[in-house]
Amino acid sequence: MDELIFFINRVLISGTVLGSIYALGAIGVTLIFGILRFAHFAHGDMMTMGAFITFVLAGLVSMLGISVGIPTAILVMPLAMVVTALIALGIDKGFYAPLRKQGVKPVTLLVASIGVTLIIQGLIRLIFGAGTRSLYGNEPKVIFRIDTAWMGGSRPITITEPQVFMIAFTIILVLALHFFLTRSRLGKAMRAMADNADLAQISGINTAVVVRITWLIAGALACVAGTMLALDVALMPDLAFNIVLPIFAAAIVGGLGQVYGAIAGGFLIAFAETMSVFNWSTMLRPFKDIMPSWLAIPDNLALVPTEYKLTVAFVILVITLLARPTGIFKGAST
Amino acid sequence: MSFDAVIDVKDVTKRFGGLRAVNKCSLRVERGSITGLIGPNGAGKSTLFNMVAGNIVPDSGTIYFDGQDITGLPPYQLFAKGLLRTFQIAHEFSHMTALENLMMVPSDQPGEDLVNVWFRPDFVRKAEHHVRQKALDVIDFLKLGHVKNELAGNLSGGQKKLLELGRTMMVDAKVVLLDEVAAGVNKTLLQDLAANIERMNQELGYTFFVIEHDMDLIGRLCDPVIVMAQGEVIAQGPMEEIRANPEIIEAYFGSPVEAA
Amino acid sequence: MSTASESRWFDLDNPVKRGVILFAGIFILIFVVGLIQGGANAGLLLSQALAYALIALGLNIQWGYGGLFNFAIMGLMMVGGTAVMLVSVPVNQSFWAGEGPMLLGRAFLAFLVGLLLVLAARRVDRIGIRGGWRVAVIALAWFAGYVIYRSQIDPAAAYIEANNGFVGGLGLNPILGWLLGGVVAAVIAYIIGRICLGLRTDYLAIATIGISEILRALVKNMDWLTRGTQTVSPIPWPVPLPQDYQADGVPIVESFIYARFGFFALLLVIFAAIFWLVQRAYGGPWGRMMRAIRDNHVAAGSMGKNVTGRQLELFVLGSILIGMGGAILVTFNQIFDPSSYQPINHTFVVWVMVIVGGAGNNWGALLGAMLIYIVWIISDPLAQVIFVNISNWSQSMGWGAIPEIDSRALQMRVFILGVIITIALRYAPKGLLPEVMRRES
Amino acid sequence: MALIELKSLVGGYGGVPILNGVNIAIEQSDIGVIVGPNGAGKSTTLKAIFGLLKVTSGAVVFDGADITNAQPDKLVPRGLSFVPQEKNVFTSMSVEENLEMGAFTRADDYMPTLKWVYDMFPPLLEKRHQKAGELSGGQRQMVAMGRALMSKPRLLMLDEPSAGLSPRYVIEIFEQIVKINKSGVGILMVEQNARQALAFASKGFVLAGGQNRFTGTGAELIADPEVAKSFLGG
Amino acid sequence: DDVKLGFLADVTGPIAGFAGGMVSAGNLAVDQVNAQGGILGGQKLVSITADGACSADTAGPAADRLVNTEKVTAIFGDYCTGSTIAAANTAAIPGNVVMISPSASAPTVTTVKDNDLLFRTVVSDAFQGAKAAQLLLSQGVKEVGVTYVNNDYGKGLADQFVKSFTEGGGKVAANVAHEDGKADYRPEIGQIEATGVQTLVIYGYENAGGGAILNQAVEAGSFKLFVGGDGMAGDALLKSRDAASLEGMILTQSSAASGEVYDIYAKLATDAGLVPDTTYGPQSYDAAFLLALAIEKNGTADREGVSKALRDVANAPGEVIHPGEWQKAVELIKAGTDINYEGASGPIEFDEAGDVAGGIDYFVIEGGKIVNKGQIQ
Ligand SMILES: Nc1ncnc2c1ncn2[C@@H]1O[C@H](COP(=O)(O)OP(=O)(O)OP(=O)(O)O)[C@@H](O)[C@H]1O
Ligand SMILES: Nc1ncnc2c1ncn2[C@@H]1O[C@H](COP(=O)(O)OP(=O)(O)OP(=O)(O)O)[C@@H](O)[C@H]1O
Ligand SMILES: [Mg+2]
Ligand SMILES: [Mg+2]
Repeated sequence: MDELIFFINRVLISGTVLGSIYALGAIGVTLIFGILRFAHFAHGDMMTMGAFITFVLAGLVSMLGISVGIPTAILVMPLAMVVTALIALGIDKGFYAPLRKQGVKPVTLLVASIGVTLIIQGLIRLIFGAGTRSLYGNEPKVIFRIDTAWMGGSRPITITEPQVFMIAFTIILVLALHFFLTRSRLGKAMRAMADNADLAQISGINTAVVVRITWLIAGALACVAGTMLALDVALMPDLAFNIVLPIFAAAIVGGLGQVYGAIAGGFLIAFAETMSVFNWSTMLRPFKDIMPSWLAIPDNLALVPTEYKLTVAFVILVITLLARPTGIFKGAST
Repeated sequence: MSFDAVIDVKDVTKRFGGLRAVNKCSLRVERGSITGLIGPNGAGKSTLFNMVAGNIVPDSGTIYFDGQDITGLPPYQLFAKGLLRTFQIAHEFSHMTALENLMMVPSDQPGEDLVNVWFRPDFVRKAEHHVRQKALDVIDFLKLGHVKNELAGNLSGGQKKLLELGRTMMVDAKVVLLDEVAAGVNKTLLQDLAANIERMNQELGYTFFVIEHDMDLIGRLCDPVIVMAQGEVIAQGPMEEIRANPEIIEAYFGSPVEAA
Repeated sequence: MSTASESRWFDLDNPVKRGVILFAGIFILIFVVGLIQGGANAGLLLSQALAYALIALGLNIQWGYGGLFNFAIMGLMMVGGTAVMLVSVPVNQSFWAGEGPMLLGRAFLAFLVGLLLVLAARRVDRIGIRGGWRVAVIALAWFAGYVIYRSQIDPAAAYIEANNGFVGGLGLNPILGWLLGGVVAAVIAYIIGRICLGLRTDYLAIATIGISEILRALVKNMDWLTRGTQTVSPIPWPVPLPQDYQADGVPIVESFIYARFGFFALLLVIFAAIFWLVQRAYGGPWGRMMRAIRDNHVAAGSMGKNVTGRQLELFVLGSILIGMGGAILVTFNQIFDPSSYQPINHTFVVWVMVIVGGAGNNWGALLGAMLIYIVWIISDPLAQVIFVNISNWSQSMGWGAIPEIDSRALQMRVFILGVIITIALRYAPKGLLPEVMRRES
Repeated sequence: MALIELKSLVGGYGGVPILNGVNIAIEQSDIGVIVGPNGAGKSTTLKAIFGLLKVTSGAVVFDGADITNAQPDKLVPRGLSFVPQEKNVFTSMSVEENLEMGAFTRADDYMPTLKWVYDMFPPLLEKRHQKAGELSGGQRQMVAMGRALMSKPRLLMLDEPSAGLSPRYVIEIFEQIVKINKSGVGILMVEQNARQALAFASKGFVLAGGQNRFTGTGAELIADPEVAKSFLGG
Repeated sequence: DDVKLGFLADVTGPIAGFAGGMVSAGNLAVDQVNAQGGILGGQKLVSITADGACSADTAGPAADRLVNTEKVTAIFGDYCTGSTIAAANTAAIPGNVVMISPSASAPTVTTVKDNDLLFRTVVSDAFQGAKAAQLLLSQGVKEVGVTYVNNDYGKGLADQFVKSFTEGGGKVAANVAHEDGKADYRPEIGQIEATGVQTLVIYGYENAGGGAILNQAVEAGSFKLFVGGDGMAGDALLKSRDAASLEGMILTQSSAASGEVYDIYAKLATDAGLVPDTTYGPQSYDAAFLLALAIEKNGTADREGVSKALRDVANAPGEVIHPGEWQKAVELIKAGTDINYEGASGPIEFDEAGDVAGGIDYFVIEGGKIVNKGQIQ
């Protein structure tokens, strides 16, 4: 039984948490790609920025001595989302809108977003320094240890409070975004613009407004993703920049512009990473006694060494793309 | 009727999802003819062209070109065998000038090989001069002289179609597939184009296979005319016969329009 | 068009004048940097900038000519670096004297066996195994091949790492290594191209990023071949080092200048030759064909161009330059350090160079590489000047200094680079030297 | 008063002007047809009315108000509607969503209009949940027109609505246009099927080189031997 | 007028997280020199900072700027091994400039052909790994799992630890690399967990992957004992963590000359508003202070002779100088007395190759505090 619990802890929960992290980032990436048709490289740093804004607000709130049942960071997150969304809007106004007006190629916007990445990174380091902080401040991080005696286990199933929040938020956001895009008038206008911007304009849709709303949503999403990530790991200036490649991989392998694709892609990459270095020898241990003696189970029976963890994820990515050239959910392409 | 078929399509099928766009279709195009292909929208005409020209691979069936099985060969190999096509929706090279659009067409240009470019500049230059002269002639013929330096992407809808047609005049092809070149082209200019197609057919021996909704043009140029509907060939013969067929009138021509 | 603008000498709409003006600007920039930083430093900047220009030229061939989203630049540079390291560092006698070669030979045989298995599995349709079963057999063959190869390479690697450090080099001329770097990168690019070139735009980009990461993981962790994180140095130079001049009695400052400009001169000759070839190809029918394929590959295919073949040609050609550039940088820095390769510093920055410079224009790639590289290097002192002053100012205003100003000011160099990139794109969205349209008179 | 009037319109895409003084006037009851050689500036004229390119001199007057260089999203609520020559449907959206997009600027209930459009183009009702990208050429053209009609326009502008359609659909589309016009919508369209279109046009304009060459009723233009020879293919 | 000391620091790039603290520690030394009467008869010691970005491509030009443009007398830095060697080869060695790295701990640095110009105040990984293995074995730990950051530091340390531990009769059930900057290390931890070991040895950085692994391992709750190297040691370790969950954790770090030398430094640093125990902070302070001493000893701002002077002031015999005792040192040098600096990071005796030997202290977390248990014998 303990082996199964171990599997749950190390593969199911771990993979789900990592998958949620990737998916949370990827829905923002996929939204911007779906509507504005470019790979917004700075999304990772918008996530980091969102986390730092939450950090500042949480600091203010705890200075006021307010404390409720949930972590302060989550309490202040709605406000942080608004702030991040407004900054995202400003970034678009300042950097991308002038380029779009000139009708540049998507790759030029991508390169501009690399510039924006560097600017955000510099500013965060200037203001907050390069060190690591904790969004948990003075509060303890609640760890749920679910006793498994009832199913004959001796070890608990472990999951932390931010992880529960993260999984919940991922599901809520993906569903909300999907329904917003397919059901609401504005959401449809956004899809129309993604499909054919000229025709959308001819139909009387104010495309400038649509772009603005896209950035507001993307900024808010980035803030949630960054805050969740910082709650689970720690808050540092290169928080999301380090995982921006797997996030993009998730968005792309899921199919660019496809909200459900972000989840599929995120989980595919995450589970590929997790399972490839999972030590399968544990799972075989119950069969130790019935195995022939010449077939001793080695201590470590992982598919690849951990150095190659991301490599496996990328191999899966390449294979998936070869089988489905525009991602699992048939994404858009420029 | 001679039995010298330059294109011979046998039992070709292509499905898109549940839809059989082309369904067990068989037809032949005689060498030296101008064969018309008509049929309602969505009949599968362009899909058939795409398969003959190698742009899509049929699900089943065989296509022969000049007696050879060419099923599934990529377009560039078919081009080398002398098969050239135009696209219904103009496929111009939008970031190149109109002139360059024509100059890139000939495939045996020595300048397309790096060794020649680097080490035999004179050879390349001579060939280039030749190609340019030809392209200029074609462009003048199409009355596009004033936009020859314009990016093809900036041309008007009809001008793009003309460019599409102009490509066919850049090379000596055995067979040319024309997919609705007339749509969007001014009728006066179309008269000249039709005359030119006839001339190429008679003087140079080109075979044309033409999809067209302009019945005047089909009537003027084509014999025989093949009628497709729902992925299948439903009739074949000279235009007068087709025009007289009541079923085709019902399905395809409709009743004449009344003035407002 | 108007005559008024033609008469202005600073007419930025005229491509030639624009190029001359911008290059004059770059030369002034280099000159000023040289004045402030000294000749030795300028020689170093120029050499590295030119190596990056070679890489940018490679990417320009792939993206500017062919519209191929290659984001595997880092991986190809690492491959080039590995090649020059293996060619030029001295022979490791202990490796050749020991069991290592034999073990590696066995691993190579195992690799061949694995390869044969996979190739054979791909042909099982001949014996009537098709569809899902065939895929299963192929997957099984891959797995078996992997296990067989690992079973041989793991002990070989362990043995070499334990007894010899790594396999060592061949002790040959570094220039040979640069060539080999190009060749190996070409081979890898050929394989990548065969696998991935069917993918479009962003999908191709992420696939190549993935492959780049795979290459990085391999080079970084194959300690028996590359020493991995333990680094290899010094990598010999093809021209005399400052120390060599000093041994002949040249004073230190001059010795730096001689050595650096010696290297730069060699590089310049190579670069000029390559640039000429590339430029010439692009100007002719070959370039026209490539632009046509970039524009509309469906139409180009129907016009008789072998699209996949030509794209592969571009991909390989560009990768040769990227591999060579990577090799040259390793030689110049005299160290091969797999850990110091980062996607942002090696892949994305080259994209920035090409896009800011002007995709599809070789002069633009050269200009962009020079500009971005020099900005990156002088952003170090520049950021300090700016932000230390800001800090002092804010201190004098009574708002307190920026804490840890020394390091934070330096961290702002990425900010400065970011600002330069966005400003450049803002005012020259098609690049500083945009692709020139060829028009007949 | 004319529903729409172009007064000596000059404009282009930057660089040399394409339109060199175009004059057009249409009443609400009119079907106006623009014909002319390729590259004459016909499409450019429609785009200029709809604010899709820069007009440098001259004016566009709609219903007495100057709308020169106004943005499209301001024009749709005023009662203008435009079907471009190509790319005129949202391919990844369903037929009904395409039509809804046409009613985007309307605050009132558009269900009656939707019903009206479905009545006019019965095939669309059948395919209402199918993606527009999966339709045949003729059905796409119907979607495009339906989308334009959803805003309840007073002026409908069409760029080569019959191009690529089989003769039967050409007839059908023209019949619909006449019907729409009869329901009180002014029509301004560009056609290369010029004879057929001029046959029911109340006003015809021949454009060449960005300028008016001939203006008259449809019948007059067909009858004019010079127009017929130079522009209508003899 | 001014004596220039180059600071070649990797403040951007992968180790940006703690490079800032190292620069600050170095500047503390410079400030003390200036506060206590300056260098070479009252001149001001100034630090010129340049960014190596932990990358060979960037470190070369940065070092070159210090050597050829700023014309510094000596260089404190670089931090990463690769960039240190690149900087040395490109500029410092041909420019005859002494470099002291506070953190390039890979064995390779020993073998660079450096004309006796390249030094380091960090103990070679080989040494610390061996000592940690001895300690654990002597405490009866027989089976461990190891995870190391996949760079020169982590791998060097882990390799040596595994070697010594196995030779001493212990068993390393799993030896797993991790990359810095990932969001999730549970699979790595899981691989070790799966072997059932109760002791986890982490060779990584507290404020990067190592710290994240520690957190996630604590959350997992399947290890009884944690062990860390100097990259994990430091006050920051307990700052954002629940000390109770780390009770008993063992940390190794090169020892101060005697117990209180580190405390001297810690007080100086705290007074200056710095966190004393940032990663490689003490080593950085020592490197900068030693360079200042060497220049003073050399008697001129020229580069020639700094290398020899450095050995003189660092190595025994001589009157012992502690962190902060600049004025005392200057007077002794003026008097012609031989001095011997014993620093915050250890006694610092440079050997032939410019490496320090030094002892290794170990620390245990007891009752929510990090307690120094003295040198590992
Ligand atoms: N890529 C595709 N995916 C799905 N369906 C397709 C695709 N291409 C064509 N079809 C469908 O196949 C059928 C035949 O299309 P095709 O383009 O061959 O018609 P056509 O005879 O050329 O019509 P037209 O005269 O309008 O050009 C149509 O119903 C069309 O919707
Ligand atoms: N985006 C553009 N940029 C520059 N020039 C353009 C652009 N679009 C069209 N033109 C030019 O404007 C002229 C008129 O184009 P327009 O599309 O109005 O022609 P048209 O009368 O509609 O022709 P057709 O019947 O072929 O559609 C053409 O010469 C064309 O080259
Ligand atoms: Mg068709
Ligand atoms: Mg038009």
